[in-house]
Amino acid sequence: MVIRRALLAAGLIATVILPANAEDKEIRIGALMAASGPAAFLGASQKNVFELLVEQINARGGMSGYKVKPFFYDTEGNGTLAAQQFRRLADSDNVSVVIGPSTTGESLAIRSVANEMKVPLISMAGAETVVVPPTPFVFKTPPTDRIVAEHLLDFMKSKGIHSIGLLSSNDGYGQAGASVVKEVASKTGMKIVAAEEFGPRDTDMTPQVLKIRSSGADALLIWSVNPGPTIILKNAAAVGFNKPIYNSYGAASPQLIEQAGAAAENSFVSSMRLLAPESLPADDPMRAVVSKLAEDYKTKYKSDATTFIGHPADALRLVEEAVKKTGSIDRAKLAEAMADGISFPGANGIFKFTADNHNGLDASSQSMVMLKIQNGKFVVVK
Amino acid sequence: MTLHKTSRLRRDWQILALVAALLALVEFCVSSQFHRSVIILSMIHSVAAVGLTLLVGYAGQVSLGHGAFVGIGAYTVAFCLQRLGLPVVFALAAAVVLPGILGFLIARPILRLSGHNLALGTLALGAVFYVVAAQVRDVTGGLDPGIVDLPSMAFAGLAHERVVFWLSIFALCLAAAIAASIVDGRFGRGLMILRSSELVAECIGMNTARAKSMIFAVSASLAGLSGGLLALYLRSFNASAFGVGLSIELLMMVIVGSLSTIWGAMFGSFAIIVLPNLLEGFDQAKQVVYGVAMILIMLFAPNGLGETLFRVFTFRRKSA
Amino acid sequence: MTALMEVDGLRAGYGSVEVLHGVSLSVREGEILALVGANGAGKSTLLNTISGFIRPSDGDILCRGHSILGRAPAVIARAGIRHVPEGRRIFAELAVEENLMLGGYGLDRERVLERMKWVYELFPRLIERRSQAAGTMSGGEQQMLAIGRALIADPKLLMLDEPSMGLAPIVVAEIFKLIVKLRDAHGLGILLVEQNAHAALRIADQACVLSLGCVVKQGTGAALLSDQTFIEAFLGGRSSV
Amino acid sequence: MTLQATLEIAGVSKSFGGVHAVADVSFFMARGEVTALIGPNGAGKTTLINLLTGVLPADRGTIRLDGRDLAGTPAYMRARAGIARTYQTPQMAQGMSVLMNVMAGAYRFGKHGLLGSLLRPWLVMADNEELAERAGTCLARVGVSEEWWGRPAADLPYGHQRRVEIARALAQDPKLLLLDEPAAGLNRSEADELASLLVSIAADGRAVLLVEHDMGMVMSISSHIVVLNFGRKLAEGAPETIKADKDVIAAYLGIVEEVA
Amino acid sequence: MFLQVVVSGIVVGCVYGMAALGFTIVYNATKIINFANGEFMMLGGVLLAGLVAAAKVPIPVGILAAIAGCALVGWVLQRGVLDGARNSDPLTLVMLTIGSALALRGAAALAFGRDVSFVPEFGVLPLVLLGNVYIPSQGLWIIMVLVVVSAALWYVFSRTMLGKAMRAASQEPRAAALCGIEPRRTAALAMIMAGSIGGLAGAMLAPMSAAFYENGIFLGLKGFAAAVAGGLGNPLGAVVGGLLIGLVESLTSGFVASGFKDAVSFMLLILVLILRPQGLVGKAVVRRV
Repeated sequence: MVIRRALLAAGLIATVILPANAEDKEIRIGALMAASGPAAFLGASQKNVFELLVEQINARGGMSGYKVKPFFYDTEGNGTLAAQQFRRLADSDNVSVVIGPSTTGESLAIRSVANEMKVPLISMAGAETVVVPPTPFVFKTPPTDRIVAEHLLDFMKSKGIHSIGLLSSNDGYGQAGASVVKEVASKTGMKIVAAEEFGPRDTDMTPQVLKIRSSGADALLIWSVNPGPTIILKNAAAVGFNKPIYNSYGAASPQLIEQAGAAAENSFVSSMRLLAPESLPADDPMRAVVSKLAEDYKTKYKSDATTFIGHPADALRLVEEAVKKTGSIDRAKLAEAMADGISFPGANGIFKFTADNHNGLDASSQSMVMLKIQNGKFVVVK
Repeated sequence: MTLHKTSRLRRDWQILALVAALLALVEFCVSSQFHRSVIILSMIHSVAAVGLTLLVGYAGQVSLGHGAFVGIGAYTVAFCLQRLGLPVVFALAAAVVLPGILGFLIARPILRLSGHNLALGTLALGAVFYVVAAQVRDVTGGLDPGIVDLPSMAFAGLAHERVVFWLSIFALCLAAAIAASIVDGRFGRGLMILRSSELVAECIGMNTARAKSMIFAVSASLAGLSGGLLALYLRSFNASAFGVGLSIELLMMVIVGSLSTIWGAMFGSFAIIVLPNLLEGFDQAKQVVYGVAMILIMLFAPNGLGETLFRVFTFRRKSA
Repeated sequence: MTALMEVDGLRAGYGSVEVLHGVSLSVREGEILALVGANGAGKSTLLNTISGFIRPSDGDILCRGHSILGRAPAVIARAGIRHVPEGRRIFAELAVEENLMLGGYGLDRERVLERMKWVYELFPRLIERRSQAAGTMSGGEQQMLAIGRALIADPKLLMLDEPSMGLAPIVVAEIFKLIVKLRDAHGLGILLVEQNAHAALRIADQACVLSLGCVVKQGTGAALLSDQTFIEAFLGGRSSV
Repeated sequence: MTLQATLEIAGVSKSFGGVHAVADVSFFMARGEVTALIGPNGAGKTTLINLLTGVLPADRGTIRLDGRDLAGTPAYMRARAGIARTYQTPQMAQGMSVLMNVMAGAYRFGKHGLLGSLLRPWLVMADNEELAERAGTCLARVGVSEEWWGRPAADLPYGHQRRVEIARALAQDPKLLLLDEPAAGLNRSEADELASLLVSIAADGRAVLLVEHDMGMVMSISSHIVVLNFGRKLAEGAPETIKADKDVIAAYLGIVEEVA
Repeated sequence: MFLQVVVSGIVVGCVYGMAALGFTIVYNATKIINFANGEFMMLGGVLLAGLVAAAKVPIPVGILAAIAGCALVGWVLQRGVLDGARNSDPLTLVMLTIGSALALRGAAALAFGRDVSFVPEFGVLPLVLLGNVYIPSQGLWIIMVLVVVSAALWYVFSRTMLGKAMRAASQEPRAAALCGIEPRRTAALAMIMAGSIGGLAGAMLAPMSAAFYENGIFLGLKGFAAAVAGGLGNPLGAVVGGLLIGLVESLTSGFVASGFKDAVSFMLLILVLILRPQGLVGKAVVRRV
């Protein structure tokens, strides 16, 4: 028994000494995505698009001449595992930068590790706590929940809505969203008259919808990823819920329309542009980026793009810009460059990364559009 | 006569000293943060697995909900550090005591169950904890963000990881020492009798109801200690770390190791934590591999893979 | 005339413990063979080996000349050897009639219904209880049900393991009467294992005394019964047997 | 009957769902004697043992050990008070050596419980030495030689398991030893050895209750025999009396009114 | 509103009832608690989604294929895994079925991907509106299928020889063998039945909530709760238990706090296990010794 453990330890030690053979002109990029587990709805497509984009970048000669060598690990949505994998990427795989992980919890679990090990991390988490206050090595590309909530509530207010019934899933996405919505609402003077939750695998949310109806809210705001919103839309239609229904970007996917059918008609979704490139005005600064991404994705994987694939795309773009700027793949230099005014139109908005804003987005970045479902299609509405 | 007399405890102490020395050696030799973290996690899980071995292996009571006690330990540490501002030592002590008390209280009703029903009941218990931990967001922070940014353990010039490493070595040795003195004393022998037959245990004078509660409490305490260490190490975590999956993983560590020695649990947790980290491209097939491995182990090595390998190994050597 | 069933030099046991050390006996049609002996002599082990639950390490079991060694219990049961186990083992949660029906599992339904009528004639008390859960009946009724369940399949050989166990004397008498009737009126071969040696020997044609896994005495029931040393042995210790 | 009664039972009854497993049984046992409890299968002998050890609660009646009423005393307390037993099928704990099994029997003499072993593990070692000593003595006494002590008890031959079980009970240093068919499955010479062992155990000043079907052994070593039938006491007395008792012969051989 | 909450509880309860039926059958025939039962439902959904979405198979054919697939898996599970451990202790059996569950989940992820996938509603049946209480079309499907399946099971277990043989084999396996019943065969049959019902239930559920390879744990746990509440081993109890759990959850989320409804049903499971192991609707079996 003891002997075996000694062997094991020896094996571990041996792998430490193994040289990390770096070829010339190669940038090693790590990716941590929740390709399985409860957050697989995020990670699965993110993994796909990451592979797709790396292929494309290498096909056109790499990032400023550096070929991308990708290292991917599945975090299963588990922060403990993600932290492990991060250390592995940093120590054994010797990457210059890490993209991911997919969820807020995992990103927070890694944040301190990234700063200690001095490896730039470009998270795909929604919550702003990941980059507020900014830490030297941590960045993120999705718009924060706050941006989304502000966009939604502003829009609702402009439509004369003053009280909201909030229906959120009790998983990480819903919980984080719900608390931001409550905060933003109290700031903008909107009233949350009912706040209900449901499990991500529940099959019938009628009781919650009824509770919200009887609360007299002017509108229903759903904060969840699919399939929850689909089921709620159907439940609401069936019980004759006649107030407008709004969804966060978590529900923004073509499947919402496919699944909910007529029940989805006339409901709203706050989304990044990726979902309805063709209904964007021709002069939209991000139209070119999102159209290409959505098309390429559909061509390769035979399924429609989700809004979540914008995150790794923008993250890779950020890396590329940083490499271009410094001409080096040194971790510290890259992080420095990223915090130093890199700016580009991405899938999630017009980014401008600064020392104070490691998200690169704010309310003026035009991250969000409001989509309305009309005749089975997403249409951008103002 | 001395051959089979009391050498067991002495032998266990010797193994313990060896393990401690080896781990300390590893601490000095390993420079990669990644490898260091793999070993830290293995040690932390070992603590809980050793406790579970006492419960499942020695006392014969299955628990499919021990992840809950790990979670309680982790949240206790977080609460003590962040809300109460207590020193780390007290936080860890609380992470041992609280799950212990809870375990003792729960044990009476839950251990009235046996066999399949006990497995079901403890599974449900773990699931209840998960739901509650995910929902009581005032205390736990829910699933997102959960507990964030516990203080770094960096101390006297040693980095966070190294401090945790030493702490884990200490905790693991403590857990093993406790377990060894239990199983090699009269209480441990009573437990082994209890596992075979509750009737016989009663008839040699053991208060079985109380004994089961006590050992449940001890294993809950060790799980709590493991959770407390995990919290200190990770600094940020959320309820998803303590779901049903963790409970099953802990049980697998026991089974992969051995049901009849506490050292098996260490082998089991190292195997379960280290292997996925060493094998490339293991992620995709992980669940299938785990599942099939579990089936094969239960069918062909029900005493634990570690123990069976050990037996085969020593048998070969003897016959050679 | 060949024997219904013949056991030849059977050795069997549990794990490493050998319980039967070479037992030979045979049962003919229309004959009761009583197997008596102290607890732990191996009587139940013998029956369990014949019905296929225990694989013998040596020896042979022949059913009308054909070896049934290594067959599954269900196959042996269908071959016409029916074992009424110790403790009756009726299906407690099922109704009496369902128990009987299951005795004829896999057989022609018409035949089963016919045989069931016959069983009800043998045990009129079961008719009243036909739809009652079997577990709620008295011990004697349960024993009758267990025997009835075995009879449904029209067996050639009936093996009864301690049919009198835990029953009041009056019920025991009734059951023994029935055993005799099954032999006389229906020509069954019966292997009867009994603690109640007196009762068993009085109705047995042939008898075997099993001790420590060996047949130590064999003869007609009447002969053994009149053998004073046998009675002495049974009460007075094994060394003299 | 000059000897002091170690165990007195009076009017003890137990029924399961209307069936009287033990009905109104009374007798007493003296220390230094082997008392035998005999009767056909299903007569209630094992149930009676379970009532004495406290594994089952009696419906009625009193059980006194050295004059102390045991009513309401749980099984483990009775074990600590000095009642030890063996089982119809030997109950060897899996994964434990012979010596450990017997050491486990000396449970009540261990000084350190769970907390003790946690706080002062070095005392556990001293404790173990002492218990091993005691266990070794008991094993030697039942004739299990030292070469067997380190082996897994469950892998032992049947006859040895029976002896280890008696050693385990002896390690409890019982006032009252209950033996449930200890000779079942033993061969003649083993049974004879067992018989003389039981006599010597009784000679220590313990009361021994022997449930046994081996009439040779019963008749040769017991001073007193109690016969149960259908849960009731059928007869009681010295071996010669019992041997001659018509009722006993009838019950044992089974007398059934005219058949056929 | 109360009525609507009750109706929605009934629909959810029917789903749990289906999950519970599988346990009940396997428990009835082998006294094993199959921790992999939830995976049958997961597989049913994933298979249907895969066939309908990827292979463009018509829905009825897809459902049949899902049932057949799950039945096959059940048979393999019994013959390949559980038969080899017939006389093992509960821990071994529990770990074997948990191992099987893990393997099935992993295999489903490998074969069908880790995406949430959707199946269109079956349609045909209308959406029923009674006053202001509505029953969704798919909910009607589920209720109907549950009624049919439980009636069929009731028939099998109380009217056919096969069903009785299965019950007999679980109560007294040796005595059953002495009657010519092969306990191994009835066990395999039970697992096939449980697989089919699980596959069917998973397929029925897929349009209501997406098919996903990790659905099995959740459905399995709820199925346990339902089966135990109804008294293990009683098909009728399983259905009643399912409805009970569904109602309790629905009422909890309608009138108390929606986030805790899972905890409430699992607490119910624990309490029933400890206080009324024969189930809330079952009665203790009276036996004379």
